[in-house]
Amino acid sequence: MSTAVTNTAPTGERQVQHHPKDTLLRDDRLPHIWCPTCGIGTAVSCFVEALRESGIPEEKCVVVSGIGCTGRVAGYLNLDSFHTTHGRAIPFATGVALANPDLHVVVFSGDGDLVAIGGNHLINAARRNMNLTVICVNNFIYGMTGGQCASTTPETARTSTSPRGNTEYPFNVPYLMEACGASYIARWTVLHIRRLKKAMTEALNKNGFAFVEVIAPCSTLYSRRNKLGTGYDLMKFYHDNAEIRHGANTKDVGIGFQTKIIVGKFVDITKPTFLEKYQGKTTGGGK
Amino acid sequence: MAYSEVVNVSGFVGNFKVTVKKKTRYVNEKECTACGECVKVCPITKPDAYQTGFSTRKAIYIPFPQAVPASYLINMDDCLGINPIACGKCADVCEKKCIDFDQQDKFIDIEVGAIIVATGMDVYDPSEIDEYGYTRFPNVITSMEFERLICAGGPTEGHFIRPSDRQRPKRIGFIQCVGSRSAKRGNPYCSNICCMNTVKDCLLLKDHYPDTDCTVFYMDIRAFGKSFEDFYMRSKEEGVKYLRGLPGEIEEDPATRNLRVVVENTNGGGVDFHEFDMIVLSTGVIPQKDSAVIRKLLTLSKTSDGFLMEAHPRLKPVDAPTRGVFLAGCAESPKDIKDSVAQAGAAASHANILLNAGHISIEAVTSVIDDSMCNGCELCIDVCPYHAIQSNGKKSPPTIITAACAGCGNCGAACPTGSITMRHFTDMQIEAQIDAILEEDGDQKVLGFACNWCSYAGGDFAGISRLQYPTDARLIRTMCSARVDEEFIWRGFHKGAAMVLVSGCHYADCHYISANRQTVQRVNRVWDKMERLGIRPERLQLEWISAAEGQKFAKVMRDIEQMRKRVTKEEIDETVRILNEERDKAAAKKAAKTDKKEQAAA
Amino acid sequence: MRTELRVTGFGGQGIILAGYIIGKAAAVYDGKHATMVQAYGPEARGSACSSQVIIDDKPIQYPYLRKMQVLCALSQEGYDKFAPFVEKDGILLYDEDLVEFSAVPDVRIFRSVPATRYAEELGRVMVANITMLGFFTAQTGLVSPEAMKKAILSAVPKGTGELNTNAFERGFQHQPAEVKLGAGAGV
Amino acid sequence: MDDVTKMALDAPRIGVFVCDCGLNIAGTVDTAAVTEWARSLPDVACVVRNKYTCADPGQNEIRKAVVEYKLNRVVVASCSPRMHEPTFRGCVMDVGMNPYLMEMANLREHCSWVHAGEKDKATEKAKDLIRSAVARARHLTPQEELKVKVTKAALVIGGGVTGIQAALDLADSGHQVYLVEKEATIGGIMAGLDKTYPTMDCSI
Amino acid sequence: MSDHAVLTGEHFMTGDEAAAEGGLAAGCRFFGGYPITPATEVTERMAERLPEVGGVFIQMEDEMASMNAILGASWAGVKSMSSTSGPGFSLMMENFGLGIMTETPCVLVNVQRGGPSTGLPTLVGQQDMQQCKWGSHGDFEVIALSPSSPQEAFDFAIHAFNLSEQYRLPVFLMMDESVGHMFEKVVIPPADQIKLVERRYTTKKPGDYLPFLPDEDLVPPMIKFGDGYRVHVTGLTHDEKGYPVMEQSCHHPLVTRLVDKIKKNAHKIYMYDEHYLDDAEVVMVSYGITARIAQQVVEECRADGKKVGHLRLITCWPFPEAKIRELADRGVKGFIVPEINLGQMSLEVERVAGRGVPTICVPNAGGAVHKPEEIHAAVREVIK
Amino acid sequence: MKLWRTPLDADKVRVPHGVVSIIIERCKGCSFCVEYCPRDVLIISKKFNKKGYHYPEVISAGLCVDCNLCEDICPEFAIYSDPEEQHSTAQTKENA
Repeated sequence: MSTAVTNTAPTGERQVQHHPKDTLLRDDRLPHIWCPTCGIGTAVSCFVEALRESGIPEEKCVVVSGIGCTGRVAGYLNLDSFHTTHGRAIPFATGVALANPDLHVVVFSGDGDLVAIGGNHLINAARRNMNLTVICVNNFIYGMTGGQCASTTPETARTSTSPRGNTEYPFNVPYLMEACGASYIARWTVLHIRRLKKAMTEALNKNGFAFVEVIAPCSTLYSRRNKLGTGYDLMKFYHDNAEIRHGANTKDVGIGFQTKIIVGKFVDITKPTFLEKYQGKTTGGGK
Repeated sequence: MAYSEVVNVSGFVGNFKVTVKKKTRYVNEKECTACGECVKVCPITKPDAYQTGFSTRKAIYIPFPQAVPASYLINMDDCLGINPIACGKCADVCEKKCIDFDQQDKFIDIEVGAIIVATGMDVYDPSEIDEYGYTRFPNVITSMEFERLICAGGPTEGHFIRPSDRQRPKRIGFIQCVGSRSAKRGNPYCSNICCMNTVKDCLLLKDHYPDTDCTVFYMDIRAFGKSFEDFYMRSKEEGVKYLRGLPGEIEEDPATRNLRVVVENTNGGGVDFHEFDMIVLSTGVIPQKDSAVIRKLLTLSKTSDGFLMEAHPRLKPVDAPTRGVFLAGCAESPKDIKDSVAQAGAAASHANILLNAGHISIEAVTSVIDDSMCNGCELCIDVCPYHAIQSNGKKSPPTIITAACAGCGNCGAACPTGSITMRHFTDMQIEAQIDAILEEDGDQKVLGFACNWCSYAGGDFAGISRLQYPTDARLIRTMCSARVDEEFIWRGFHKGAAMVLVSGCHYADCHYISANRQTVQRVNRVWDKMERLGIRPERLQLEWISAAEGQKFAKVMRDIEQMRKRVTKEEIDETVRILNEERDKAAAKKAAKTDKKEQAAA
Repeated sequence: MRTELRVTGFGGQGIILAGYIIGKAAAVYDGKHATMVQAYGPEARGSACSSQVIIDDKPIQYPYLRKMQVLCALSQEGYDKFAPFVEKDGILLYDEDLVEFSAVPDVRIFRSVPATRYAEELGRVMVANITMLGFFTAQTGLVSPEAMKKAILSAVPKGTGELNTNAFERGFQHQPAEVKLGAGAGV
Repeated sequence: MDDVTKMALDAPRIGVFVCDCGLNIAGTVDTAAVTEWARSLPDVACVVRNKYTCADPGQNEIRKAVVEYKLNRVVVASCSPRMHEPTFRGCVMDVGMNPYLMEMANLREHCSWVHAGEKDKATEKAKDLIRSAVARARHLTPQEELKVKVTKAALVIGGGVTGIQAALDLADSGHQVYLVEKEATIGGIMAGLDKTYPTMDCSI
Repeated sequence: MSDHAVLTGEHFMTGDEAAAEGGLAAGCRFFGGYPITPATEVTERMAERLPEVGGVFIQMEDEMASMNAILGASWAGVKSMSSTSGPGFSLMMENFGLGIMTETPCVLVNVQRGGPSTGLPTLVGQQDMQQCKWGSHGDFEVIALSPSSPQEAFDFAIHAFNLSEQYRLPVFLMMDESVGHMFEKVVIPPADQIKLVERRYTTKKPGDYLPFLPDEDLVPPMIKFGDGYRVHVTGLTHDEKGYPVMEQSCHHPLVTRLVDKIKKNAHKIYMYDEHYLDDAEVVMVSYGITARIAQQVVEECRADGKKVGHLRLITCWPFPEAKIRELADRGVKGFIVPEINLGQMSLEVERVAGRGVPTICVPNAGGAVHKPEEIHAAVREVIK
Repeated sequence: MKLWRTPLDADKVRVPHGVVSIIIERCKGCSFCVEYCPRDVLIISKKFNKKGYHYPEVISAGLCVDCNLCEDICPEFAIYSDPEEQHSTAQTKENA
């Protein structure tokens, strides 16, 4: 990087134009559209590191996103990337992954996109043990459209479509994923950057359906409606209320409104993927 | 199990269930090869406690080279990785991948028959004695710091230097009894080991650097152990100067950082001035800071000096008052290594006797339930601090697990139907005692209830100490103050007692975990009712007296006599009348109820 | 010359397969043109079902029956339903054990074959349709026996060729007792 | 029904044993008067005064009296039960009596030693204490102690020199030992010392 | 492998099976589908056949998933297809639009049945003809081929792939239940006699390549994922770089180009058959199974001496406007459009023919094909 | 016992140092870097960037240990640290 560096000598601070992660970012599109304190950027930052650590050749990594705030992730990553319609990232990714098994296909999308409208795709891809890395940024709300209730919104939380507090039971996503047969399931908040990075690295290198739930603050909508303070306050909440419990029974990891958030690696198993089984079957192999 | 703490103890002699918290080291000690790469990259430096702060360690460290286990650990309080964020440099460089920030404390349950408490001691912090300038003057050090500075494995690799300029000090003063034998600051007791330690330090110096000039300021040199006197004399022969008298103040020459003391020479008389390159404060021994935790877990007591109390100072010096628990080393009192080891052997031997016996009898002071009277209200289950009573479903009588019952009698006092009998402390037995005591001249008497472990023992201690107090008290011993049924108190007043005293262990020190909380509730209820009935609540007193509080016991006795004197015969007669009336009313009510029931049945 | 025919029976008798074999024999092995459409859906499972085959020397445009010249009935229900629509002078073949004959005056030929019984005798009741095809081939002459045999072998599961060939022959050889209402025999 | 239980269920026959404890009690309490007085208490079958009841002769007196007077309750009016209850329980067990049928009155720690200047009042208090003990004794019943197995393992809390030594001793005698140390290493204070007195050995 | 992919020879098979074989012969190696009557046989045939030729078949959880899966496979560089019928077709519409917007080649087989809603699952309809043109939201042009026989199902499936690769869009094979389920002879030629159009990949280096910069034919050359081009593809309005630009200035040219690449190339794309048009007074316009009925009627009319001609649409979309206009200008007496709906393509004929020449629709809401007599009646009405 | 002395080896111990780089115009002022810097190297500047956000500023550069937390937690890819040595060698190269 031979960019102009202003060295304000006494403070030892440098003002620069480029960032070490820029090579994996479409830096011509930065700054991104996410609100200040939104956690998605941090999740992307972790992903960039994780991708580097995973040893996967960058050109062999394809990122697929759906619609919504997190749906924009594909557009900021300097990889082969596809921005599908609402909820359909997983089936698109399925097509890519099956058509060219050399590619590492990552679905990076939000909770509304993956779990609600795309819920059927999510559970079926997990069931098939499709060789995908799914990173689900869960901010408990539909952010892009202005803060509507999602299938992950905790009970009693207020949203624009549950103005008196959500009366529905939310999904316990890791439990759902385990029930569906996912090979790898982890959950971290965006505060747990190093662990999140590690989980993403593991997920990228996992042969099979790997699911990483990333709890992220939405200060603009979720937090404001529920009077939870700034994004920093939410981060602080994660700090105080996240409990690391690797191998926790996913049945116990549901998230209530401002309750303890159990994080950790919940599931890490090895079993043949869809394609392995499919090809084993068709070549008359089998196990 | 290093880096572990006992967090819970239940059960009883021969059958303790202990939960040990194995604190996480964040380093897999099995995998760690102690290569030290992590230390190189760790950005956090902290003073090394092992080297008394003379050198640094990182947030990831081995306590000292010979530590067992020889594995690194991360001090999370120091580490940048304030959960849940970690800088992770150590984890990144660790080839064996044995650093795991997600490690959690482990809780291990073990079962043991005997417990030896060897929680040791701490060293007195002399910064409290400001005139000695510790922490103000770099060349004033403690005896523990001396150990590190002279040690070949220490921060200076055994080159004895003074901290201010790293030059070898040639004139060294030792001040004895820092924090010991002082009524005002530190502790009143003799710390036992400091005299000999100073003698040793002087000899070490003379050995390493014969030209060193050592001066010891002391009150007495207590060299009472085997070959100690020889040792002391040897130091004198080597030229160590002993001056009787403790300096009042240390001053520092800001230029040279040398230290000056003024001291009254109580041997020779007169005031001496001395200048030193370095002064060593011979600091005393204090009870282990956390000993209260273990004390509480094992229901032990402490003596007035803060060390753990033995079951008997002469006959059972290594037994704790709680059966199956033994004390050893400085947890019990300050002592040197030899004595500690000896006591360790003794404690082990006593534990051995217990373990080898293979079985033990539990005193028959336990509860039994008469199923025919029980109405299944389960109040007893709620009050039992030992969870020794098991529910069989509401409405049916619960079961008492005799082995788990410690015999406090709380359940018996709580039982509204009288269906729980506290063996050997039955209602009938205690009521007979009340009646016997108040057979004559109740107005002259204080009817007292005292728990076996604290108040009664406090009374014994007053006796042993020959503390005189008025004669009006008549104590009834119960295992715990929680055995005192409200009915006993009423019976006392009804039989004409001028005063009733309920006494037990201090609130937080109950020998039955939390049983005496119920005592408080019961006494409160009686006070309320006394107030309602027009009986002066002052006539019922509740006192907490520990086994070591003979003085307090005597004082309580004196105070209560004064109260007793204020109670007139008329007042007592009035009380008896009121209580008679109450009894009649209660009887009438009961009869009416029975009638109703019979009517309904008819 | 366009010939329209229908095979009917109940689901499970291989009615569609029979239609397929006729069509394939004509189109692929006899070098004619043929279409086959089937009753599809619930009807294929249990109740009346049928397949319509059209055989022509020229390309076929309209692929459905307009004038049914041949009906092969393997069930009473099919017989009752379709027999009235057989063209005048058409051919009506049926399984005599499953269909109770009732006269349809205009039809030229009624011929019966105990196709299911033969199949049973051969050991597999499922080849009744093939027996009927043998009978059909012999009675109608619409498709050559060689083409039929090839079509059958291409359509039936491997390993059942001999059985099916036997079934075909059995039907082909069957000499029916003539049920005479009109005049003449054969097409 | 065994003999002991039978004996307990019979009408109480109480023996009272008043102890002088040298002058410890007798110096303040008029033990002779107390002894005489005690004979008047209901169900008391015998009263014996001893110089030192806890000493062998004193204990023999008890054993003798139990047999001679067919006693089924014993009250020892001497010192604190916290001191000698086990002694006298053992004593009555020697002659086949259930140890829970023995009761003590604390004439020493709770009376003579603390009321040295008030001999009369102390004597009166002593009588009350005995009266109370006798009243209680009347209602005593034999109790069976629960025998429990001892887990053959020990816990040592503290991994300094003392704890290590105790743990090693126990381990050497064949018991499983858990040594719990709160610091990251065992060794305690001693590990921080250089040399130890008086032999000047290395501490580690 | 390829030998096995092209089953050279004569077969007696259904339209569904033939469409699947056509796909395989065209090089389709990925099929994502969801069973639905009457298209199920396409799916089943693919499940059976794809593994034999080294391709992947996956039965997705629904049609939305199927549509997206084939888009994904296409971007991974593999020819892909799916098949469905009415209800599933509706579900695919949104993501068909995604395929249009992202210019993703693939083929969609719609075996039409009677609608609306669940309608007549097992019976014929031709009621999705306008849906395929307009069913997804937004402006776009489509290519839809209508086979009238199993043979055409095979041939047109290949052609559909060729068109989709050439013009980079999902292409419809608008079959109907009758053709789909009808058995007829299908002749599969040797592999080397099948003409295939392969995808046009860019020749530029990653740095120079703009994924949505079109060539002269308005179609941009493609890449495939994993080749190091690191393209971003979005269903949002995007610039030539592929980046979302939500502005009219970007949207208008983009959508115009997407429409124009078909419209302006329509003359190269559209196909039809003509019979007896030279002297025809009445022109039958038909497609799919109906074309066979119509042809039957035309033949019968000609036998009767009536001057009836037949324009059989092969591509319903783009619609051969020029031909209709030519016939109308020549002064035919009328267009007769029999179709198994209540008048969908006839709207198109009517629009192009204008007011001067009447367009008579022979409606049929579905469930069965027209009886020739119904069409005869329409002819009589025009000729009088 | 509190450890109050300056350790004798305090001057010899080496810890990694880092230099913080900031892309001011990307910052949206979330303050995560400032709040979570474990060494309190950063403060929020009083100044605005062009979008009107207060961006972070280094206040105690010497404390930075190059833990890189600011980079990882920054949702905007607007800040990072790298090792001091790397920086100084780069500078030397530039100068040369």
